[in-house]
Formats: sequence, C-alpha cells, structure tokens
Amino acid sequence: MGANLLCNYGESVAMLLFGIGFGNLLLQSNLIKKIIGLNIMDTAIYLFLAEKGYISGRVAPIITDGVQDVNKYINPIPSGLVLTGIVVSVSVTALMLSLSIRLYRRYHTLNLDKVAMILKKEDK
Amino acid sequence: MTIFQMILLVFIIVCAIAVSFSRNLLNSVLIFMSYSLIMSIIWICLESPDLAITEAAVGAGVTTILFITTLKKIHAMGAEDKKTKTNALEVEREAEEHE
Amino acid sequence: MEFVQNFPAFSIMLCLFAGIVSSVLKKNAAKWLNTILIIVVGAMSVAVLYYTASMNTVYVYQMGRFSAPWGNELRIGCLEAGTALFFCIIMLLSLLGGRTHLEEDVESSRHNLYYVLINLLLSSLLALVYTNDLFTAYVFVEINTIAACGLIMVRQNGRTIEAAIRYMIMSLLGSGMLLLGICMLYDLTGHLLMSNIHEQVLSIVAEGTYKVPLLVAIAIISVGLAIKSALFPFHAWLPDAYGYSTVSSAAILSSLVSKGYIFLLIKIIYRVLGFEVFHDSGIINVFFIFGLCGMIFGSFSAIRENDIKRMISFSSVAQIGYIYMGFGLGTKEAMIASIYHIFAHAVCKSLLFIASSGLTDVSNRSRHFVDLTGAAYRNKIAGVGFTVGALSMVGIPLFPGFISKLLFAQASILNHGKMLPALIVLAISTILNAIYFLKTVIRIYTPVENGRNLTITFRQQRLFGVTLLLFIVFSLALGSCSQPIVDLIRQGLESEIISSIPNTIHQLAQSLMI
Amino acid sequence: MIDYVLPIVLPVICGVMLLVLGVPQKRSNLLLLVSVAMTAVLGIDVLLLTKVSGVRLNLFELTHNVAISFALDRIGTIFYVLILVVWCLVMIFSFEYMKHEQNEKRYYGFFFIVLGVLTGLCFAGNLITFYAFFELLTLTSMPLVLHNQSHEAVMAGLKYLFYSFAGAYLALLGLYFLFQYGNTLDFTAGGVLNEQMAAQHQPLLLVLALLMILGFGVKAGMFPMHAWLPTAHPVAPAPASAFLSAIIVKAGVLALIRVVYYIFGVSFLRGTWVQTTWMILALLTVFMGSMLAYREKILKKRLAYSTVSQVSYILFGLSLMEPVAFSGAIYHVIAHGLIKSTLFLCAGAIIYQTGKIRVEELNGIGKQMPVTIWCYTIASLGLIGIPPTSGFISKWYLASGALNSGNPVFAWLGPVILLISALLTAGYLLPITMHGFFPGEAFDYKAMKKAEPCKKMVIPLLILTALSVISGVFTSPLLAQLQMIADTIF
Amino acid sequence: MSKLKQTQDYEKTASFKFFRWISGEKDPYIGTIEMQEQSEHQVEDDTITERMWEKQMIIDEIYDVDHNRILTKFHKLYKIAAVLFCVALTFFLLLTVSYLPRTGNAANPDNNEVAQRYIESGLQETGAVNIVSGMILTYRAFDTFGETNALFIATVCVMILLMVDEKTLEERSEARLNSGRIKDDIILQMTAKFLVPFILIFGIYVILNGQNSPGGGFSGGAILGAGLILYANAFGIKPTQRFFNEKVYRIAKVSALCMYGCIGLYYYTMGANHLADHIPNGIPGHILSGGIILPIDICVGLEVACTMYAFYALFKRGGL
Repeated sequence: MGANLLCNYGESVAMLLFGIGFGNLLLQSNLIKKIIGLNIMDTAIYLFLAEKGYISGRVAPIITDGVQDVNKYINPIPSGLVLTGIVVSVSVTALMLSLSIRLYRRYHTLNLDKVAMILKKEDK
Repeated sequence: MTIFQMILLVFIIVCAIAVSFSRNLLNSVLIFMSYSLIMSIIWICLESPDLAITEAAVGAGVTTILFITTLKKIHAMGAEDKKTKTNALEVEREAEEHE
Repeated sequence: MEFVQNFPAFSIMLCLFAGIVSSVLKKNAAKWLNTILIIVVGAMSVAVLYYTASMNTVYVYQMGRFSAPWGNELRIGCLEAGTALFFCIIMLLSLLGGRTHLEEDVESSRHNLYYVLINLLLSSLLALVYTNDLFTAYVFVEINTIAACGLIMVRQNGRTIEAAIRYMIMSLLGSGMLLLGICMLYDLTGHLLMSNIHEQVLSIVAEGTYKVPLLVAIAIISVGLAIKSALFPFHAWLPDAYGYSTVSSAAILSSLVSKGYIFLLIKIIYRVLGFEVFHDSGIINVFFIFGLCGMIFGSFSAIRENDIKRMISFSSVAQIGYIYMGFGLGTKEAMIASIYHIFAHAVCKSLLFIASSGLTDVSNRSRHFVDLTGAAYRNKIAGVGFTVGALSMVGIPLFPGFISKLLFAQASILNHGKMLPALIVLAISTILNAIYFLKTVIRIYTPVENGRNLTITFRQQRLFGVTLLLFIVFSLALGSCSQPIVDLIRQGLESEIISSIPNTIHQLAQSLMI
Repeated sequence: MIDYVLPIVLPVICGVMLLVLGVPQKRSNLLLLVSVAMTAVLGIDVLLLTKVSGVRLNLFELTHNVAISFALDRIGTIFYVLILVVWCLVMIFSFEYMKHEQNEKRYYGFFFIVLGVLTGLCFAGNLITFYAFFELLTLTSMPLVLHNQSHEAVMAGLKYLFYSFAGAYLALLGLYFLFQYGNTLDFTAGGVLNEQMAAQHQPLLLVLALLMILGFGVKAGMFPMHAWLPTAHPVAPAPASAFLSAIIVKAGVLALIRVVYYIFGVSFLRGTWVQTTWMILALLTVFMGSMLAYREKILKKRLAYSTVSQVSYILFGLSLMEPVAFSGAIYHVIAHGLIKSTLFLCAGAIIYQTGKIRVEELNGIGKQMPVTIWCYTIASLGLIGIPPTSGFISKWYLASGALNSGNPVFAWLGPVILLISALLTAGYLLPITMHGFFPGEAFDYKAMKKAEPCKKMVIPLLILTALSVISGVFTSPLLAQLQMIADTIF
Repeated sequence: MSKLKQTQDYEKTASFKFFRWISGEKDPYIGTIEMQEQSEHQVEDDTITERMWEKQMIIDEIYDVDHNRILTKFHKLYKIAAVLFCVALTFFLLLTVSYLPRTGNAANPDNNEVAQRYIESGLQETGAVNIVSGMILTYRAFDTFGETNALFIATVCVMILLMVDEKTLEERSEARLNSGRIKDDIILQMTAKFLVPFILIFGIYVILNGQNSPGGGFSGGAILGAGLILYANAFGIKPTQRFFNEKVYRIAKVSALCMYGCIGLYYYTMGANHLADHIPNGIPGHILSGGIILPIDICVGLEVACTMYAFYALFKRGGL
C-alpha cells in the first residue's frame, strides 16, 4: 500500500463509489437499479477527476479583476472533461430508461433473469 | 472545510449503499437524487461551480424526472413486486395501445 | 498544407452533418443521402491513402487554432486511411445487401432514423480511426456504443430489446473502465494527446515512479476495450445481439463496430503506451490466454448451435480470439497478422451474414438447420456466397482466412515461448471451424423433394445478388493477392513506431512544411 | 503458361458448366455433352502433355515467398498418365452405371472438377501449391462420396472430411515450420532443408516429418487414421469408389513422395526413428488390412479393406528409402491403380445387374456374367502377384528392395509379411471366382439366367484388365523411367 | 441370457472399442454433431393472449425454484464471481490511489504547461472570462461537438423506441379526455405559473453569460428544459403544444446543430490551414464577447433544452 491513501481521501471515496456502482451494474437483478448503479459509477469517475483538478488554496478558474496568474486558479481541464462527461452519461441514462420501458411492455418484468427464462421457454 | 468535505463524502457513500439496498424503487430514485445534490455541493467545495450547476440541473433535475416518469410507466410507484391481476390486465391494455 | 490533408476532418464532419439532416428527411432521401455520403467519404479516403502512401508521410491535423498539447488533433497515416476506406466499403456493401430485409424489419416511419444511426456510426468509426486525442476517442466511443445499440434494437421485438439491454450494460461497463483509465493516465502525465502522453509515459518508466498506477491504468483500459469488443469471457451479449438484429445491422456490428474498438486498442498500444511498455506489462499474456480460450470456446459453442445466425455469431467470438491471440504474441509480425485478420474477418463475416439471410428467406424465415436443407438450390447466389465465406473461415488456400492463419503461424514461430500453444490451438480451432461450417454447407446443398418453399432467382433480387458477387470478388482479391495489403499494414505500423517518440514542435513544423 | 494452366482450368470449367447449366430433357443429350467435353479435355491434355517442358512457372504470389508455382517432373508425369487413363475408362463405365442413380449431372460435373484438381496436384511445383490442391481435392471429391444423400452417406462424407482435414492440418503444422527451416519450398530432388538449421533442430524436424507423414498418410489410409476409407468407399456409387480407391488414395502417396523425397530428403530421414516408425505402421496396415478384408462379407467393403492393405505396400516400399524398393512402390502405384479400378468396376457391374452386394450371394455368378468374372479373376491374380501380371513385378521389386536394404529386422520381416498378406489376398479374392464358376450341386441351373452387362460396361473392364496384364509383361520402358527418377533422388 | 449379459460387458471393454476403431466402424460424428430434427421454429406474435400466457407463466413457473435449478445454481455462481471481481477491482483501484500524487498539490504532473497556457493567455486567445467554457468551446472544440452529437443520437434512439405515430397519439389523448384523466391540480398550476417564467429567464441568462460566469450551454439548456417540463407537467401537453410542438422542435434542433456544425467546420479548417478568421473576440466580460463561444453556447443551449423536453415528452406520451 502506498503512502497517499489517506491524503487522497477524495479519490479513495471516488474509487469506493466506483466499486459500488460497478457492483450494482453487475449484481442488481432489477434494471432500474442497474441504471442507477451506472450513474453512480460515472459520477464516481467525475468526482475522481474533480479531486485531481483541485489545488488547495486556489479559486475557480473564472478570471476575476484581471489577474491571470497560474498560482491563483485551479486546473481548468478536469472541469471541462467532467462537463463533457456528464452530458454523455445523461444521454446514456435516457436511452437505458427507454429501453427498460420497452422491455417492461413486452415482458412485464424488469428482472433480466426472468426475461432470460421467458426466452428459454419461447425457444422450446 | 475538510471536515465538512469529509462529512459530505461519508454521507455520499451512505447514499450509494442505501440506493443499492433499498427495496422500493421510488425510494432508491429519491436517494439517488439526493446523492447528486450532495455531489454538486462537493463540487462547489472543489472550486468548480460549472460542474455544480450542470450536475444540479442535469443530474438532480432532469435525470430524476426521467426516472420517475419511467417508474410511472412501469407501474412501480407502489411496492415493487406485488402487481395484482387487475393491475396486470391494465398493463396489458396500456401496452396494447402503446404498440 | 495541401488541400488533401483536410479530407479526414471533412469526412468526419460530413458524416455528422448528414446524420443531423437525415433526421428530418423522408425515407428515400435519407437512403440516397447515406449512399452518396459513404461513396464520397470512400473517395476522400482513397485520396488521403494515395497521398500518405505515395509520400510515405504521417501528418498531424490540428482541429482548431491551437497546436499539439493545447488543442485537439487528428493524425493520419496510410494505415488509418486504408482502414477508413475499408470500413466505408464494408458498410456500403452490408447496407446494400440487407436493404430488402430493412424494408421489412423497420417500420417505414423510422427508416430515416436508421440512416441517422448509420451516418453517426460511420463518423464515430472514422473519428476512432483518425483521432490523436484520448478524450475525443472516449466521446466517440460513446457515440459508437449508442449507435450500435440503436442498430440492434431498431428491429423491435422482445429479443432485440433484451439483446440491446445486455449489450448496453456490458459495453457501459467497458466504457466506464476506459474512462477511468484515461483519467488515471491524465493524472499521471497531465496530457490528453497521445503523442504527449507517450513522451511522459516514457519518462515515467525511465524514472520508475508511479509503477503501480501506470500498470493499473493500462490494465483497466485494455480490459474495458476487451469487454467492448467481446473478448472471450465477456462475450455473453454477442450471440443475441448479432443473431436477432436485422441483417445489415448484424453485418455492420460484427465486422465494423468491434473492429473499431480493436483498432483504438492498437492505437493506444502503439501511440500512447509504446509497444515496449505494453509488452513489458503482463497484460499481453492475459490477452494471449483469453484469446486462445476464445478460439476454442467460440468454436465449440458454434458447433452446438442449431440456429445458423447464432452459429455465425459464435464463430465471431472465435475470430476475435484469433485477433487477441495475435496481440498476445507480442511481435510486430503478429500485430500485422492481427490487423490483416481484422480485414479478412470483416469481409467474410459480413458476407456470411448476408448470404445466410438470403438462405433463410427461401426456407420460410426459419433459421434452423433442418429447414435450411437444400436452401442453396432455392437461392443459388446466396448458397455460393455462404460457401465462399465458409471456405475462407475454414482456411482453404486462395481465401483470406488461409493467409491470416499463415501469417499468425509464421509470427508465432518467431516467439519461442508461445509457439507451441499458439500453433496447436490454431490447428484445433481450424478443424472445429471446418466441422461446423462444412456441416452447414453440406446441409444447404442437400436436396429436398417437396418444393413447398419459394425459390429466389437472381432476377428477383438483383441488388442482393450483385452485392454478394461484389463481396465474393472482394474476398477473393483479399485472399489471392494479399501482398500489397500486408505491405501497407507494415508500412503503417512502422510509421506508428517511428513517430511514437515525437516532439510536438517537430511535428508542428512538419505539418506546417507540408 | 498455357500448357500448365489449361489442363487444370479446362476440366474445372467443364465441370462448373455442367453443374450450373440446366439439365437436358433426354439423358442421351447429357451423355453426348459429357462425352464431347471428355474427348475435348483428354485431347487437349494429351496434346499439351507431349509438348510440356519441365520449366517452372510461377503463376502469382500469395504473400511474399509464398507463390503458386507449377513444374512437371517424371513422377508427376507417371501419376498424370495413370490418372488420365483410369479417369476416362471409369467415365465410360459410369455412362451405363449411373442410369440407376439420381442427379447424374452433379456426378459428372464433380468428376470433371476432380480431374482438374488432380492435374494441379501432379503439376504442383512447391509445397504450398500442392497443399492448396490437396485441400481442394478433399472438398471436390466429397460430393462423390455422399452422392446419394442417404443419412449414412452424409455421415460417411463428413467422416471422410473430418479425417482428411485433420490430416491436412497436421501437415500444415509441419509446413508452417518449414517456412523457417527450408531454403525454399520448391520441390527439389534430395530435399530443401537448410543444413545448419537442420543440424541444430534435428529432433524438432524429425517430429515434424513424422507429423507430415501421418497427416498425408491419412489420405493413403495408413494405420492410425485409416478408418475413413472402409466407411467412405463402399457408400459411393461403384465407379466413384473405383476412382476413389484407385486414384484419390494415390494422391496421398504422391504427397508422401513429395514430402519425403523432395522436401526432407532421403539423407536426412534414412536410419532415423521416424523411418522405423513409418515402416512399422506400414507393415501393420498391410497385415491388418488383409485380415479385415478376409473377415469382411460385403464385397465393396472387402475391396476397400484390401485397398488399405495394398496402398500400404506402396508406403512400405517408400519407407525403405532404397532405389529398388522405390521403383517397386511406384510400379505398385500403377498396378494397384489399374487392378483395383477393375475390381471395383466388376463389383459395380454385379450390383448393377443382379443387385447382390454380399459375398455369399454370389454363388454361380460366373455362369451369369462370365466376362465380368473372368476380368475379376485376372485382376485378382494380378493383385495376389501371380506372374505375368504387373502385381508380380511390383511385389518382386518391393521384396528384393527390402532384402538389400541393410536394415537388420525389416530386411526379412518385410518380405514375410508381404508374403502372408499375399496369401490372405488370395484368400479373400479367389473364393468369389471359385463359387462363381463352381457353385456346387445345390445350385439349380434353371433359375439362373444370362446377365452379362452391356458393352459400355464390359469394354472398360476388358481394357483395364488388358492394361494390367500388359504392364506386367512389357516392363522395361517403365522400369527405365523409374531408374532415372531413382538416380535423381538417391 | 448370461451370454447376452457377457456380450453387453464385452461391448463396454476397451478392446472392443479399439477393434471397432481399427475396423473403421467407429464414427466420430454419430450422436455428437449429427444434425438432429428440431421442432418447428415458432414465430412470436404480440397478441394479448400471448402476453397473458407469459404473465401467467412468470407468476406460475418462474418463481418456483425447482423447475430451473441449474439456472439458479448458475446465478449463485455468477453472483459470487461478480462480488469477488468487484471487491478485487475496488482493492486494486484503492491501491492505485494510494500511489497517485497527493491531492491539491500544485506540483502534480497534471498542473503543467497546458493548464498554465489556458489560464495565462486564455483570456486573450478566446475572449472568455470563464476559462472552463473557453477551453471546452475553443481549445477542445471537437470533443464538445462530439458530445453534442452523443446527446442527439441518444434522442434519435429514444425516438425509435418510444415514438408512436400521430393518429394513435390523437385518439389516445381523446380517450384520456373522455376518461376524465385530465390534469387539473390548482396548486401545481399556480406554482408553475409563478415559477416557470423565472426558470426560463434564468436559463437564458446562464446561456448568454456562459463565457463570463459559471454555466454555459449545457447547464442553461438543461434549466430551460426543466422549465418546459414543469410547464407541461402542470398544464398538460395541449397548452404546451401551442408554442412547442414537433415542428418547432425539429426546426430548432436541426438548425441549432447545423449552425454549430458550420461554426465548428469553419473554425477547424481556418485554424488548421493557418488562415485568419474574422470573428472578433470582443471586450472580455461583456455579453457580446468571446468570439465563437457565444453563438455556440446559444446553439448548444437550444439543442439541450429541446432534447431534455423531448426526453420527457417521449417518455410521457410517446410523442411531442
């Protein structure tokens, strides 16, 4: 184990969240919960990025009274990436939700195991 | 500041776990909404207000609306796994007119 | 700066424009727009390919005012241009071949939306091929995933919805891991452009700091892309997704989408990490083992199948195993073999899918072997097409499959540690391929007496027949005179390696000079 | 260019035309078509064969240093002539025979294609080309096996496919390595191995040699992987099975000659454990094949087993790696090709006329169809090795070659086993003649009626029999040729 | 009968099998990959009886474990494997974190010349006070355009899935009216009447000030969309359609995206070919400043607002 686990508590939390979301996406049998897990996973990554961009004692990268000094503002790049990522994840979420609506209309359940069983029966 | 951040982080983990283990779908969606709100607060603490605004509008606002609309569509606003026959029939009809 | 050099950016933007416009067009207009678009993009790729191959250059195209470490970039070599051209050809042929099925499977109010998906898919593939920026790659990977999901579920019955959901879940896991890996790399190197990341990675490795994070980042990125391209243990979503979607979707998915991810992986291996760094990390052995398992397992489950399309899909699992086995061998020869196999498999697999659709048409829409008996007599051209594809998969000489197997074998002999398992598994999986494909060929050529099923002559489906003929000619050309293609791939890879120790100023000067 | 490509392409074109063209209404028209095509093909082949030059032709490159190239040498010529003769006679025979089989058109078409592929096999100038045509041979000869698509025929065809592909991929495994260890893959007498690399990796190369011998031996029905042969040959229509066990099995023999004498080279293999293993397998196959044939009751299956044993005579002769035995082996290729096709055609004639397939039903068959049974008898005498038939010469050379190969064990074990197997051959072939001509008292001559087949079937039989005798009498020119070949490769 | 028994054991012995193989009677195919006859492939039809049958089937059979023991066993195994995988993944990630550079440390590798240039000369080069939006819209413009297209293609997929054609839409709303399921929630409507204008104005403000203050196209568009959704939710679809129907939606979205695309193409080509561009950066801090940032922000805001509302409407009633 390295030295910085507790200094980077933010990242550690982000990784824990990533694990939780991953687990939800893998383990939850209900589709809605899977989708929530997916969102948790994405936000965890964004949290990680934002923590990485943060520099203690500096302010948001919005130029106030014309000071353009590196030592005043935090790193703007991660914020930009996260901004891009959030939009992508919301579009993916909407797609998954509409898919689950259709699945429910067809099979009256959101439990993928049950759907698999129904499909088995259809084959027979 | 860091104390506040730590509390928020602990809270967010609690939210995540609670989402995973709550029986009722509506509850988990609501918990997830609060999760996004806390996330936006954390981002304000991390000096990135753009993210905070976007997360509050997109993550906590629109996504939650979409989730809840979906729950209405799949008749899961009540308890999850007890749909009565009549409910089922209604589902059939609605599904028919949707197809 | 010659005008030709703008073409990659133009083609990507054109595809996006076409997609946007098609969303409000009528059905036929969207169809024609799409066809013309693909042809134009192909022509542009030809021009770029000629330019890069003749001058043997690799140039960097900055998307915007700002040069290398600050702005987005494209990076174009002959390998990229050739791949783009190939993707265009395959996509055009698959669409033409599956058009009649498209009419039936998709209700007419959604046709233009289908073509929107196709255009955006093409744009994302081009961007994956050309880009020089990891985060751009991630964004377009997402577009690619969503478009692929749309292609699966555009034919709306329960199975495709379920298949689309499984596909989405798996590939979202994959892209999550990919994004996390990219973020870690950014945190370690402070860059997002491949070339700059590569410099920093080299220095990190030299200093020996951040060993663990670098290793984990490489691992996460590789696993994410492997999940998305259905490497063996992660292939659960594949048979349904390919087997039940409409024909051209199945052809495009199996031959292009997964290949796009694999190509991105190749770029990351060469341009971001550098081949040596990747080779020294243990990931390469994991790829090797999983590739071998995939080759065997895919063939076995294909033998068990009774449904022709699912059988073809399972054979895709096996073929992707070949490609990753080539990565795992970890020599340049093996990499060349893998890239050649990407091309060969793309051609043959789309040919197989389209021909099998022609066969199922004449056996009243059933895809089970028993009903396919004698289908080749009822639809002759489809039978011939299927036979050609099958022979190529089995690895009969004069077909592309044989050449790729030959290249794999020659490459694996150079690597003494992995020579024996590679060769043995190669032989075994080839025999398994022979079993299930030739079984099918015999079955479709077994005549039946009762003529209850309709027969389709060439005249009734001119477009279909011509497409299949083009496919057959294309695959024969790929198999019988493969030398120029292999040379092109080698040249491209060498340019990747040479310029994989760049300094940005020099690149800028070069791009100014040209 | 033309003299190599045309003989390969023309039959294939004829076959494909036959396959895709619509079937004519009257059967006679089809036969007319086929015979015209046949005469054209044969004429052109013979014409080009007279003016073919031994120069090498590189058609095109698959990838770098993997070229499709043709070169015709003496061995190839001998096989080619044999193939042409047997092919056209069997073709004539099948004009009549195929009357009671379904879709003849496909049969004739694939017969033409197989001829083209075999021509390519004989002309092949390097291992890649040879391998390509070998695979194609498997694919194109399979439709002959599963001609009447009964379930067992299909399963037999699949079995044939499985065994052949398994063998071919064993060979391919060796071929991959030869890219590294050989200077070139062009067939050159005495081997192409790179000396110092061969010296370094001798064990590996020996394993490879064994693999390739086993792999190509599958086609020749050698012991461990012979099981497809007795399954596949009987289910085919009689002319097809005649062609299969007279010629297509010989493709495996040609492959072994190419690999052993033209790729690895005698000097590399002689005296190694590979040679010993090969000899043991060959002799085992000889003995086992005759035993199985002896206890087999169905005529065609019995003939198939005898093919297993007789082809292994050839393999034994090759495995001795010794000039006289080599000439004997090649001579036996020709003898067995002629004789075995005769025997199968006789069986076919019997089935066609009387529908009897089991040996014990054939009581008094000689009274019904004397000419056929006489041909059968002469041919079987040849196969047993009674002078003055060709079988005698070949076995004589094989035995003497075995004796003056300095090998302590096989010098005497070989001839002994050959002798035993010859006795067994007599045991399983002659009873048909005896019971056929002397049915015994129980047989009533009233019920028996003349069932001699028509001329289209008898004439090929007579020609083949005559050829098998003639090739046994006038041996000197052929032996001279074989001597020259032996001089080049030893 | 004992003899019979003997033959049966004999058939089990290895010697018998060996001999069968020798004499070529052993067939590797029989029973292994033989092509068995299958049952007819049934075409699935979406009749209501079919549905009911399935529903019944779920209720009856799926829930009891005995019928599908293997499947449940497989699921248990899968769950265990997945849990192990997740735990291992989390552990490795934490390990990685423990080796990563410290948070908030100014000397980290990611605070390099790139960030420096963005901060120090971003204002002059882009004319944006808000460096983040300046960065994503000029320096990294290509990413952002791709992301907008991701949003667009997601809308297309949702349309494919949930769109129903106009006629059924009409009669369904008729049915809604007749069945008296019309929205009349006074509190909600009053609140909405009071709130919606402010929300919309705030959204527009956020969009227009994207280059000067936090926010920009995406957040502002999302706010606008939220306002529209609130309005539609309070007053029902019909009043909303008076000013925002499918036609408006299509026109707005396509024109916005095309506009964005044209600006982007112009910007890329001009930049790549090193030609001068003619869009002034303006005075930093003013509304009309920031070169291409302001128009792009407007386009993006329009597109995002349309998309968000379209998501809601499609989810709600399968059409705009």
